[in-house]
Amino acid sequence: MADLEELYREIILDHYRSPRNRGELTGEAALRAEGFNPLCGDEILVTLHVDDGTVTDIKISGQGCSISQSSASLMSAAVKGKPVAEVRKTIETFKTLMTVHEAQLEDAGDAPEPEPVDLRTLGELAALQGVVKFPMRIKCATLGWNTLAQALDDASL
Amino acid sequence: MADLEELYREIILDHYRSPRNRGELTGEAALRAEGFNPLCGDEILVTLHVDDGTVTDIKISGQGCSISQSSASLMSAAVKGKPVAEVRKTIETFKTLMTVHEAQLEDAGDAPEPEPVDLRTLGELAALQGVVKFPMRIKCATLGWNTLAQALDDASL
Amino acid sequence: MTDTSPLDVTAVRRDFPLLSRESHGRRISYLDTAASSLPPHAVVEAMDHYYETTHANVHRGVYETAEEATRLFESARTTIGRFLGAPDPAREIVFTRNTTESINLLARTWGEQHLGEDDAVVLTLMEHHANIVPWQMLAERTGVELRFLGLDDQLRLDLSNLDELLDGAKLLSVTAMSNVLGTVNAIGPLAAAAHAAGALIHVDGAQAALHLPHDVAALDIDFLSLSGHKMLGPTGIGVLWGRAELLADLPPFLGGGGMILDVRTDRFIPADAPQRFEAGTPPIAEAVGLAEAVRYISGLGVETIHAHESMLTTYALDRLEAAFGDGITIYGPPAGPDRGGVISFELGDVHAHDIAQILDSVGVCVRPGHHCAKPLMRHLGVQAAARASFGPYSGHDDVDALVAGLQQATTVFL
Amino acid sequence: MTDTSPLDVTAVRRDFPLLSRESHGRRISYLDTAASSLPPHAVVEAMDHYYETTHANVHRGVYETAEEATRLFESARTTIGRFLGAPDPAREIVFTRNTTESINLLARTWGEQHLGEDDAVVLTLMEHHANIVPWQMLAERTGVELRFLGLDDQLRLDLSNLDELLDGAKLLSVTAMSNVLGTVNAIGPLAAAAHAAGALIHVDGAQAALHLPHDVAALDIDFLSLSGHKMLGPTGIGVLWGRAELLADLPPFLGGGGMILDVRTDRFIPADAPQRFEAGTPPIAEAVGLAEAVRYISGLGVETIHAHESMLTTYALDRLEAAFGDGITIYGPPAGPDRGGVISFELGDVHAHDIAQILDSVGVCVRPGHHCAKPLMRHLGVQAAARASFGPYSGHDDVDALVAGLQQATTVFL
Ligand SMILES: Cc1ncc(COP(=O)(O)O)c(C=O)c1O
Ligand SMILES: Cc1ncc(COP(=O)(O)O)c(C=O)c1O
Repeated sequence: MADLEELYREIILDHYRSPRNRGELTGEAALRAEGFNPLCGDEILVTLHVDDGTVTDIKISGQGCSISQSSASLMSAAVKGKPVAEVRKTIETFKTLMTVHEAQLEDAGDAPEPEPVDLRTLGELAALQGVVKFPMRIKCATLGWNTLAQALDDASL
Repeated sequence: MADLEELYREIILDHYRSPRNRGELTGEAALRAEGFNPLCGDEILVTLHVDDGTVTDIKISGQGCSISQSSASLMSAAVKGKPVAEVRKTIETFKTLMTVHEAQLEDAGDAPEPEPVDLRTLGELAALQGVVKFPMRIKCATLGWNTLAQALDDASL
Repeated sequence: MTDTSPLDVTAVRRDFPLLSRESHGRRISYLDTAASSLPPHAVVEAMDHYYETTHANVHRGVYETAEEATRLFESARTTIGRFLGAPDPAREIVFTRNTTESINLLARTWGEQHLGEDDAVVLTLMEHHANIVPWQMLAERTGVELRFLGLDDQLRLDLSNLDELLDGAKLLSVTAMSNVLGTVNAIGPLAAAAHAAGALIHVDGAQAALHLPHDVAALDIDFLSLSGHKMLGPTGIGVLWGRAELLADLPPFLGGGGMILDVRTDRFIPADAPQRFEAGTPPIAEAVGLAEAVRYISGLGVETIHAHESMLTTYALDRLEAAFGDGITIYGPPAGPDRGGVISFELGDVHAHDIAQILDSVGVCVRPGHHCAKPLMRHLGVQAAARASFGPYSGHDDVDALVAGLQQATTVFL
Repeated sequence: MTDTSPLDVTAVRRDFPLLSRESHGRRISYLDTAASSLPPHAVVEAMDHYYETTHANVHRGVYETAEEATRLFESARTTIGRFLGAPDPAREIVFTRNTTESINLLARTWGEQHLGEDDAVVLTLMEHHANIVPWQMLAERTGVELRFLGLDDQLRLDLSNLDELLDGAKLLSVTAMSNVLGTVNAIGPLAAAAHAAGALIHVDGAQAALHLPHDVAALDIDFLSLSGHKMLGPTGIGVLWGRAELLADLPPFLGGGGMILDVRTDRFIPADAPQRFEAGTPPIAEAVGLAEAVRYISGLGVETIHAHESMLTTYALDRLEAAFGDGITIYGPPAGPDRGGVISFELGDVHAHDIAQILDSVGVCVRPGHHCAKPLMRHLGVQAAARASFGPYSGHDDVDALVAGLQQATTVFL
């Protein structure tokens, strides 16, 4: 149960109940990407505006569990207003935090350990670290992030 | 080893070493059928003449183990000169002898037992009864017989 | 409160070693039988015994263990065929990997032979992906039309336009029981309707095999697919049953050893059914295990299992209703003889994934997601549902643990 | 006389329970490893442990046993991939039923995508039916031409016209070791020749997996097929390894659950490799067992196994020669590093079937027949041969029992 409380921290439940930046940006200028978690059916749509190398607006829609929804909500708050380069870095940092443990899922364990992540650089996002104890939920937590990366990739940003 | 001696009786080895009615009947009038044992690669060609409802001649060719060869040789000796109706009966009798045990191979054993065969009606063929203790060899023993039946069937005899 | 069951669940559980393990310090409540059932010890032991005393490749050896292995393998065919009421098991039971492969085999052989642009296959909206995607792949290749029978508002098949859909169809392919709704379909009448329309019927028996009596001859069906791991058997084996005269006419599926009469560099001659469809070394130990599973099921009695699970389903539906009222949405027909032991639900705003996670922490195993039935989920308008499903080893205490765990979930997400 | 082996056969045998059984009152001499190897106790135990503590369907459950089952299943992929030297096991190892299915998968996906009337596939005269019939079935559908590399008089591949055959070919599909001749093919140079001609190379590794070191990256091959039951693992599982970028481009093989991203009534979207090729519930326990088999093999060391079997092969060839001289015809290259532990022979006029039967009566297990290599048998001009084949548990005493049994066979058929 202690692990479970780590997973469902108050901040996560808060972002789940009241997701930030909910909705969809339309119009030509909006970048967009859709993400899927085939295992549980979670779907996400990330739309954003990038002006002058900065993410000026971002909206999230779709359906999913508390982890995928709150992670996307936390992500939107973390990247809004940030330069793309910094966003890219945050994505990498977050994914590293998760991948360490994803690797453990697929592996007998003798792969080289990735660099540990300094949690302080993550701010509120650090609340998601409880997820790593639940390997099956990691794909929930990374869904929004992978989708954002996809949107940036598609626009060659 | 006792079972093995039952299998390789002298009469069987004799028919294997010196097969009777070896060869092939050619010409329009000859009935023919080819048989195959896909498990071990045995091949047999049965050709025969039927005149006035009687098997006037029969020849066997092909390759195979001592059981398939001697069984075909014994068969040729048993049916040559016999009326088709009687040949059909001999085929049935022989196959019943073998099927009892073939059924055991495929079965947990609660199928109804077929009628026992009176070995005295089989003459020299009774030498093949040792085969029934070796279920994997039954298909060897019946190969020639099934092929003969096929030739008769094809000619609607 | 706990109606007397025809099964002595405590005794049954002793046969299932996994049930004596703990999970997060709790007794495990395994409520995921619809995904995969647990194997009783006897099944595992039958396979061990095979591996440790008898293992050899089948069909071609004359030495003692190879003969025994062949006999065990072929008698597994007979045992399973008899269990299904197959008239001629030795010619009608094809071993595959799972239900999915069985259906692909059917689509690739019978389907490619018989279905073209002007033909149609009738499926239903409650099918598992295993009974949809192989037909979609066939449709891509041959242009055959796929039609879907809908559902009524109690989530049973809506038969009102069945005859219309069957008009011009060559096959009706339908599940005997929904793995999401628990709906049990009346196969006999469906078979009669299909045949009256000149179509054949294939039954996806994956979900029903453990829980419902089957008799392919009495039901008068043409093909049936099963998975070992959903009927107390091992993984790695499935069955396609087909009427002997139908199988006899089908082209081969996969090519290789065991399915041929002869091979030359420029051609091959296929063997007869069922060997024609079993290319390569078959799942031998798995066949031995599945035969043992079938014996175990017959020992308990499929009718008894069904009665037990029906009672448990009624109990669970009542308790969930009493505990959560309007807060819970349960997808499936009301309790009754055509309601199998599968309960899919949504609980207020708590996502299925979170429900399953919280239940896990108290040892209760349920499955969240789309359950490989996305067309059905779209029809229901749900993205993911939590599903609890029963087996002969499930008891009232498992239902109680489920309800208690769900109560806890609602407090976390209050 | 008995050269010292790098393996302690007595100790190895203790790991194989079947070897302690008797057959017809004799110690069993299992000389049929080329058909199917025996599983060590550790493999059976790993599967038992899985079934009795962990079993659950993979990939979709969040409860503890389902997570553990998924981890075991996916780590089996990694373990097996590493054993093969695969650069990216998680994306490159596809679980199938057996080698036969692996090759059919390749022919159905890559083959249908890339091979048409103007293309050719190069096979060899020593291929198993598993590496012939799937290509013949493909040729029937697409018109692709099949070419066969011949053999030299020592029954090695005749490479003199390799470049000619490869000209215009898109694939060379060749066995790493013949299951009849014991010939070990030099895969590295074949891969280089294929690539130089613009073709890909698929290696049938069924026969070699237990006996020869594999390193797909070092050999620079494109696809590799294996069977669990020929490498001390369970029945019901095989592997197709393919380079990640090649697998990524292939269309799906079978349709169903687990291989999709989304399904609607009118279309589906396939998942990525390797899941795209694993429709339905996979052989989970079997993957766990195969990973354990691979650990067992690595524990002994493939090189060590190879050295042991080489020594035994030399011993057997010498003894057979000494005992029967011109009376025996042995098919295969002379003893040496490119001669694996498979000895097929004819003994005077005694048919292979009778040889095997007589050997059985003294506890010696050999296999008679065409060994699913009819084109090779036609080339050799033999209808059936007896075959003795070795594993890490085979010893000099097995060879001695073989020779003694054969002596007896000659007296029965004098
Ligand atoms: C060289 C070779 N390839 C393929 C196979 C087929 O293996 P499986 O029957 O496991 O598919 C065999 C097994 O006999 C073999 O020896
Ligand atoms: C109704 C139904 N059909 C088919 C399947 C597929 O079974 P398998 O994955 O064993 O092929 C399932 C299993 O989830 C099912 O419930």
